[in-house]
Parts: sequence; C-alpha cells; structure tokens
Amino acid sequence: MIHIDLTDQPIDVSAALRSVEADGAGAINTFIGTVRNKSTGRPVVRLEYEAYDSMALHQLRKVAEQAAEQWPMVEKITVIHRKGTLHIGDVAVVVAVSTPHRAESFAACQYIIDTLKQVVTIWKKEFYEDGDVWVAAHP
Amino acid sequence: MIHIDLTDQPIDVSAALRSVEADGAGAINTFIGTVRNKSTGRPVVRLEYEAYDSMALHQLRKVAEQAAEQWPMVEKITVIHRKGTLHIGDVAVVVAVSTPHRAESFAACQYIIDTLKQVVTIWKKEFYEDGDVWVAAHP
Amino acid sequence: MNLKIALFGIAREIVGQPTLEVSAPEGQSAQGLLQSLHARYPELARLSSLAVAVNNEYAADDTPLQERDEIALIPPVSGG
Amino acid sequence: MNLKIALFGIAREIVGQPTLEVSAPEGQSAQGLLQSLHARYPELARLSSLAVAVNNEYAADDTPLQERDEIALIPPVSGG
Repeated sequence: MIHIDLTDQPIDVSAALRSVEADGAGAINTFIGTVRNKSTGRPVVRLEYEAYDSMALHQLRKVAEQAAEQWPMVEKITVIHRKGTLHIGDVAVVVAVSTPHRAESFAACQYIIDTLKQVVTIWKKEFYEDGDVWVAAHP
Repeated sequence: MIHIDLTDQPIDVSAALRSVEADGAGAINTFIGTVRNKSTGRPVVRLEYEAYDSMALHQLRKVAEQAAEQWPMVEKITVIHRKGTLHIGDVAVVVAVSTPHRAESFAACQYIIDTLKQVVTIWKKEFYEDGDVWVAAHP
Repeated sequence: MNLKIALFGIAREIVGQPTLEVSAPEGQSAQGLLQSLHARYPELARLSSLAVAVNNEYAADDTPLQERDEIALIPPVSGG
Repeated sequence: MNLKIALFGIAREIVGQPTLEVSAPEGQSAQGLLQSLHARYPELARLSSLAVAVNNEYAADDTPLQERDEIALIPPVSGG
C-alpha cells in the first residue's frame, strides 16, 4: 500500500508514521530530511522548493512501486515531500516503510530517498545572507 | 549527544524524534520495532519483555557510543526500549539518529539496532493461544 | 508543429518565463529540441544536466515529440 | 567464597528463582562457574548460549570472579 503526497503545508511526521503501521509489520524505517543551517559551509537563511507537480507525483509513485517490487515483503510505504518556502529545521521530506523484518525496511527506505533525489522533479533554491543558488544546477 | 531509556511505559515516538533534532542535522533515520501479529507463522497474543536493567542501560549506551565513534558526523542518538507486557502493534524499541548527511544516519541507525539485538540484556517471551516461548533461547 | 514547453527552476529563470512555445519540424526529437534551445539560450548548456520530459516521463534522446505531448525541461533535480 | 548470581529470562525459569548463591573456590573463572551450574541445572546446557556478566560487562571465559562482583547469567538475548 503506497501513499504519496506533495504539499505546501508542514508535514505531519507522526501521521506519516501511523500511516505505515500494519499488524504484520514488525519494522518501520523512517527517513526525515530537514533544512540544515548551512550548506557547503555557508549559512542558509531559508529554502524554496519548486516542483513540477504532476511529474513529481508520478515519479514518486514509480520509485515507491520499484521499492515494493524489489522488496516484496514491504507492507506499506509513505512518501511526503514539502514544497514552497522552508526554514531551518523544517521537514522537507519523509519516507516511511514498514516490513515484517528490519533489514528490508532499511534497504527499501534508503532506495527510495536515494532514487527520489535522482529522479523526482523538485528543485531546491538556497537563500543566504548575500545571495541564492539553485542547488546542483551547475557542475 | 546520546539519550538512552528503558521504560515500562508506552514509548512516545514523536518525542523520540524531536529529541534528535539539531540545526546542523539534515537527516534523521529512525527505526521502530513493533509487535507483530505472528512469529514463525504462529499467532502471537502478547509479549513480555524482561530486562537486566543496569546492564541493559550500560550496553545500550555503549552501542550508541560505538556508533557515534564509527560515524563521527552523528549529531544525536536516542534509543528507547520498552519492557513489560506488550500487545500487537505496540512499539518495543525506537532508535533515532541525526546526521548532516543521510547515508550516515542509515548506517548508524542500522548498526545500533543490529548490535542491540546481539548484546543488550533484554529477553522476549512470546505468548500464543496455546503456550509461550522465550525467543531464541534454544537452537 | 508548435510545442509548448514547461520550464522549472533555473531553466525557468534562464528563459525568463514559465512556459515557452516553439515551432519545430514534424518528428523533432527530444535531443533536437534541446539543441535548438541551447542555441537560443546558451546558459542552458552550462547546466550540470538538462533533460526533456514527455508526459511525466524522462524522454530518451531520440524520442519524437508531438504537438499534443506535455513537454517539460528538467534541470538538475535537488529534492529531498 | 560466596557468589550471588542474578538470573534472567529462561535461566531464571530453569533455576526457579531470580538469584542464586553458590560457594566457589577463590579465583573461580566465569567458565568454571558455568560448568558447575551446568552440572547442577542440566537444562542450562541446552540453551543456544549462556554468558556470564560481571559488573554489567560480558565476561571472558577466564575472567576470575570475586565475591564483591555483580554477577549475572545471560541466556540468549532477544530484545528489539
């Protein structure tokens, strides 16, 4: 069972965790990505996430489906990504995976966040005291 | 910063997550172990966890310290283990690790739960409709 | 044919608008579209990568584009 | 010397009580203690493993035990 969301509202991490609970699932692995106070040593003031919504949702679902296929014991997957303006400490992304045994929950969760970062059409702009940068845009 | 607890009260997962937040930590990996509805195919009615408290707390701290040493970028670690009577769906253990980058949060969290299961002096008795078993006691 | 292209992130900023209409020869490939856009907006060529998406999927270089396709330029993603 | 041994889980059930006092020769090793307990409680020998803990640390086979030590029998752990 896969739940995907892309939202401009604060992410409710507890609700995300509850959404993957299952009586047959003894293991839940969760990855939470938050806004750090610096990037490559430079103090970050805020971030803006822009999304190509329809493609991002489609690709997020594909990534979750690939994980469910690769680790067939997966019970439930929830992936929620934030967009809009974020500040230090705000939650940008939550991935939660429940499985009967723990190794698969770690592997599937890590696959999802690693692949998400490669393919999902979301762009992050970092704002510093003295400028801004689209992350990863240039070599 | 390491926080360890062994408790006979329900584990507050949200509080555990908040306890590892840090402005420099962009990544939080969390493992939650819950009581499954079956073990080796047999329906489980409830569990009882017994602990050798002083040694369990000492060993939990050692495991967390080993993780912090092996992954020096770790910001905060929280490990909470439940004891007493648990029912299906109850949270038995939470491990939460925050790091600046995500790979270390996965590796350290997995190290902690894997090692915890090998060395921490906590014993689980599973109760079925028709009997009970100390898990892993016999070959 | 006329292609309508959605732009995001730094590609949107380089072009200066969120969508772009271009006329292209019938059967224009994704790669061909990129080449014509690179010529028009040289800064696009300086990005780490620039992909073409067709109907919410990444397109191969030789994917032929059609007027009814939902086409987008995908600069290096940085979600998570 | 007299050793007081704390028992947990299935070891506690096999022995039938949560602590056990045994008299042992001075300098008795952890391994020596286990052997004498195996002789007295044969069911302990059927466990997947049985370790001795001294002052909250796992003891090596040749660790000498002392009267003031906090000693415990550790059957296979199953936390998590």
